[in-house]
Amino acid sequence: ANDLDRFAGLSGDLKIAGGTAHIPVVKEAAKRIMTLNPNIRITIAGGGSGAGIKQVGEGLIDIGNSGRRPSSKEIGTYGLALHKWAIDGVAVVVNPANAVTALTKDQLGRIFSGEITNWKELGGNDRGINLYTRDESSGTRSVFWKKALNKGDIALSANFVVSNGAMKTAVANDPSAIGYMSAGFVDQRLTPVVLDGVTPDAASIRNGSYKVARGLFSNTRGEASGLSRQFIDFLLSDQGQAIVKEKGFIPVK
Amino acid sequence: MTPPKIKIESLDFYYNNHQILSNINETIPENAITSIIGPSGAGKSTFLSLFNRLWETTPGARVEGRVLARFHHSFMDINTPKFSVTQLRRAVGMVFQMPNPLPMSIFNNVAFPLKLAGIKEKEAVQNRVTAAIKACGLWPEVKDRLEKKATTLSGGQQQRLCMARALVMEPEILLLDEPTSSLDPRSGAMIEELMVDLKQRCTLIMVSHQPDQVEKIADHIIDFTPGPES
Amino acid sequence: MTPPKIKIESLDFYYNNHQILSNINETIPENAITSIIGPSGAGKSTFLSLFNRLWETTPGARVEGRVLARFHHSFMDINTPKFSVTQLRRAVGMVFQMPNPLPMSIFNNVAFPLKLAGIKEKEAVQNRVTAAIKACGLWPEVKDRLEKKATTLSGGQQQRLCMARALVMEPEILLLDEPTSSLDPRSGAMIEELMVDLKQRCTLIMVSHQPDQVEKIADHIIDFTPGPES
Amino acid sequence: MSALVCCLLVLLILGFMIVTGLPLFGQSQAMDLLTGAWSPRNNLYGIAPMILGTLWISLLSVTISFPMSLGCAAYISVLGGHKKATVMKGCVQMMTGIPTIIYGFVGVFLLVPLIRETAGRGSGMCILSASLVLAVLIAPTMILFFIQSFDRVPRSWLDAVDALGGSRVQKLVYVVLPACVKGIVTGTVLSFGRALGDTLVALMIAGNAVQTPNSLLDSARTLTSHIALVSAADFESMEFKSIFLCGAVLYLITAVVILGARLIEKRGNHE
Amino acid sequence: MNRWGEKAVYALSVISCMMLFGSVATLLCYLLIKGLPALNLGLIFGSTPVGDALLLKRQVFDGIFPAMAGTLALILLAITIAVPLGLLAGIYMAEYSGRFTRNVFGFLFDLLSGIPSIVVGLFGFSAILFLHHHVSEALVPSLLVSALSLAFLVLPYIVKTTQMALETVPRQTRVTGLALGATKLQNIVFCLIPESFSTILGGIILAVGRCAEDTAVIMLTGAVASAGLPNSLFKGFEALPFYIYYISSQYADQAELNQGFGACIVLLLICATLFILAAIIQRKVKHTLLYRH
Ligand SMILES: Nc1ncnc2c1ncn2[C@@H]1O[C@H](COP(=O)(O)OP(=O)(O)OP(=O)(O)O)[C@@H](O)[C@H]1O
Ligand SMILES: Nc1ncnc2c1ncn2[C@@H]1O[C@H](COP(=O)(O)OP(=O)(O)OP(=O)(O)O)[C@@H](O)[C@H]1O
Ligand SMILES: [Mg+2]
Ligand SMILES: [Mg+2]
Repeated sequence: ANDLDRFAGLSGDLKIAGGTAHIPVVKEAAKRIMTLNPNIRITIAGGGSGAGIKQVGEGLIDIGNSGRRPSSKEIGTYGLALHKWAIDGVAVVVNPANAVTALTKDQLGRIFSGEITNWKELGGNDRGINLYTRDESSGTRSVFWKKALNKGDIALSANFVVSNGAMKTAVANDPSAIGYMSAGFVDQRLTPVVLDGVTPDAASIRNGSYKVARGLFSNTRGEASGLSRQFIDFLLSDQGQAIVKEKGFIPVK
Repeated sequence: MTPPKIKIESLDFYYNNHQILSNINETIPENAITSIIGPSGAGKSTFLSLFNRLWETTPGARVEGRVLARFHHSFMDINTPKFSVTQLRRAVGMVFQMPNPLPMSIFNNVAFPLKLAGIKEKEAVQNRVTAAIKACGLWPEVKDRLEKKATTLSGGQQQRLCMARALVMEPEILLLDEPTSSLDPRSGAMIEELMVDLKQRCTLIMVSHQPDQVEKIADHIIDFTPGPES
Repeated sequence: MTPPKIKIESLDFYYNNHQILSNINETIPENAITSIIGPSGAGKSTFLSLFNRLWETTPGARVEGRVLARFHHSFMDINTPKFSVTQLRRAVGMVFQMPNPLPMSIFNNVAFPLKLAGIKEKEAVQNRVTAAIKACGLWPEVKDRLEKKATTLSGGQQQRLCMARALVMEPEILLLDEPTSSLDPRSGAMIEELMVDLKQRCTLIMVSHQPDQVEKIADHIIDFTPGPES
Repeated sequence: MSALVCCLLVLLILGFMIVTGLPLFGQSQAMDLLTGAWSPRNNLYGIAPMILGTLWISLLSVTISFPMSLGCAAYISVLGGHKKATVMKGCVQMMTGIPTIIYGFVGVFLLVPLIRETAGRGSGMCILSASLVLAVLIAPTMILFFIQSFDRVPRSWLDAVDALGGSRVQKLVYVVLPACVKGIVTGTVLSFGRALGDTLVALMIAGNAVQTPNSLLDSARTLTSHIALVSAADFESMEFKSIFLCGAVLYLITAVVILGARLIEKRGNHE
Repeated sequence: MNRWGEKAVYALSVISCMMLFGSVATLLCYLLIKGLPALNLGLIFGSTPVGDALLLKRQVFDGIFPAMAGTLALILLAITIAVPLGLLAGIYMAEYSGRFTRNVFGFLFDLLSGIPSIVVGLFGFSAILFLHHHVSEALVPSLLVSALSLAFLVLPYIVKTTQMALETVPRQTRVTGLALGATKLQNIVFCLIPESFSTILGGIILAVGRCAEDTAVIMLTGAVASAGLPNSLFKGFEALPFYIYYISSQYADQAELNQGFGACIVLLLICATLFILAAIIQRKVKHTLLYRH
């Protein structure tokens, strides 16, 4: 049977917001659902993981996406129910022109703390290192910070970009750049860095050998019901998981 | 001499603290042309603006004393608050030194005061506008282009248009501030004739710089040339 | 009659596609006052602007035909590109209908043309300015307040100031557009006298509306009143 | 009536900013916030780097834009011919309609790499790039304002210069500019306000680093982009509340700028 | 000033013109080169058949049609709120206010016009959050909130241009109507407003342009990445500038990025259309205002 059948006869509004990495998948799913059933309206907004959790907790939206597991405090205060429907690596990326394509976690930490400031020190060309990072409410950042930097400092001189796309633009255009982003967004204009000998690809992320990874969550206040329930179930269905894969993320099933 | 239409009693005029007119006492005769003469800056235009209270639009202007006008039977002070300034201005027409047609068609310019007064019947408007234009001798020149912009008229034509506009409400008093100074002699003469004509229906008060004009048409003269004492 | 200073040959003037002047042929005598008369809108001001090419500042203005002026020995067409418009305007002074002093001191106003021409020697400037102001009979009235703003002068004084400004470059030709129409008779008479004085040094061309003025001072009259045929 | 409503709203916004920003003042001294560093992890919510970044970027952009705008305005209303001027004025008017987002978008792809390569260091996302784009962004407004004040120079003055044989440049230098000093200053000050308030250009181009900038090639964060960046944070968090302080500071700078402009205008009127 | 000085001044001004026009031309060219290939019906309507989309039979998902509609709805709404208020306030300021009120309100309006749009957005957002908590759960960031915030953003522009336009009507014209016996209101309606109409309209156009392009305000008050055609005042909506912003920050591949450039061109076209429309309205309306019997 078609996984979309579950929406037959349903109608109403569904408001989704939060993590930016989720959007391509959620958008595609929404498109399929609304094409089949015009009585359902799904609005999708970004805003970042923090905003997603907060907004769903406050009841402003129905589903709040987050690119990190909500903290236990957040789960407690809002009574959140979590639904993880994809795994996403956070890849460290550099410009394809960069000779340095493999780093150790230690090197990475020293780069981001501003200790190493030239690619020369890492065996690359004689170029200064330009750091790119994300803003504090970003789920990608918090995962990267915890798992790749071991909660180390990020230098003050780091440039802030607002999203995965902006990160891609910045790093793809800047030969001395280093940044990090959702592995699902990496394309041929960027080089993913081999970290501690592990390449961030579907296989290594799925089997857990690439450590800097996270789940993509959809959170609801209280157990999901109605449209939200059906939507999350759809994401977890075969068709939903196929979308996940198509958009470059790792399905959970 | 015709009976008085307006009486001015011990009138002072100030712009802020600057006194322009002091202790003026004058009488303006009805159905006659009163001409105001005097050097530039003597306060002639200001004096004229007393009769339709146009001075009120200038910030800082202030008047003391009384301006009595007889509109129906008895004299009334036109500066008392209960005297409606709108009514006053509809009964007192004014033609400025520089012709000032409004940016609309010739017809609408003349019809404008009627619109303001709320007169709407098409036919009445049509008739009164035509009559006013004819009275100013403008009819042959504009009858084919009533819909054209008034600003396309020549200076002399514009001046007569403004006159027609002032006349369309059939005012009892008509104020003219150097009405012919920007005109060529022929148009000027036309306006002079018109003024003499209007005497029968109106009281005219005119500021003029041209001594020959004053001599020719004025029935009464108010001279603002400062005496040797001031 | 004095010899000709300017000759105008088969001249047409257009604003965009609207013809203002057509086929004008006139001669302006030297050291004389030529008066231009005619009804409003006939093109008098436009005609005047031909002599210093001021019409060029109006978008859409266009001239056909020739304006020949004799500055040194032979007549030259002042509209040819090789005739510098700056030089021309320094040799042809102009006084407008409304006095237009610049927003600077009385002295600087008169010295302004010298500044434009790049004349810098203090003494020369001082002398020429004083001479020009004296020539206009303004010296006694302003000698104590040369540093005051020119706009503080009365209308008649301003007009004479503009005249002094036009004279400071010792122009060979002086254009005047209704120079007395915005003035009271006394100031007007003063300007008229000045013009008659200037004849000895200048060729004057004046637009005037006042028949008595024309009669009194003009040596030559160009009439723009349209004939019955037009 | 409606004027009243509007004014109440202004006061409301200001009041709102202050009320929501208050808890910050409780935690640490106000001075610390205004002069301190930003590091939410260490409970430091100082916005000094952002204030500096804002001032750098907006001042620099006005400095770049001012001569350019003055030149253009002079060309359009005095020096150039009438036909060209009409066309150019139309173009400038159209330019005010180019959405900010487009400047930002193109700036990222076009100007940022250029600056990086020319400078040979840094990421190209820096004060200089943002200021250059902002300078182009505010120029049309400034030009239109200048033209407006140039056009208010009485016709009779211009005629006087023309008739006395002054060239266009002389007309500009001796008459138009002196008469328009006031308008020029006011226009510049108001455009400064526009540069101050712009969010997207700085957000997309300036790099947003939270550091005290000390060269034009350094990345910097403005108050406005700080608001945009942090507004995604938890509503109850201190970070989020600190952006109200940013709002208040912006408000304050704007108010000072406008007061300045008005004072200049008043002065001019008295003369 | 000598000849060289003059030449230098002239050259400088020509250079500044070339710099400005050059940079804007570069910007537009770049945009065209990047965006033109993406500019086709697919960009606007996605995979939905054009007819169906226009007749609202089917929703458009990967096109910018909903964003265009959202932007138009937003502009319309914001302008309907701001224009009457702004005109009235402007008329009040110019014609009825006393000196004191004029000074104080004038300053406040100046201040208002100087508030950065992101601050206005922040205020709108906080206000709606407050209302959501304390008034009704149904109140969330939405089209109406965005429109109100935008209206608030452009209001001072309209007030100021209206006020300025009325105040700069020459005294001559101002007095003409009065001398003919117009009441104050009649004078404003029949003489002053028609006379200053083009300036006022200019202010409104600027305001419309501002509404069309502003991103910072709507980003915080209700614009979302995907919502379909706007169908309710109380829901989120799509808007072109936000779409562009979103694309620039979330694009997955080059094709999507090019769509962003295409959307830029569409937005530019919309703005240009508004300008041209305004020019036409200016002529037409002025004509009917003044020359109709
Ligand atoms: N709005 C004003 N504020 C202050 N002073 C004014 C104002 N209008 C006119 N004045 C002054 O009042 C005096 C009289 O002005 P008015 O216009 O009545 O003179 P006038 O006799 O009509 O002169 P003219 O023949 O030049 O028209 C003048 O000295 C003038 O400077
Ligand atoms: N800039 C312009 N564009 C188009 N037409 C113009 C322009 N200036 C003047 N005209 C027209 O040219 C004609 C001649 O104008 P001009 O100013 O030379 O008349 P004039 O004889 O000086 O009149 P007046 O006595 O009123 O000063 C008029 O019909 C006028 O409408
Ligand atoms: Mg007067
Ligand atoms: Mg003339």
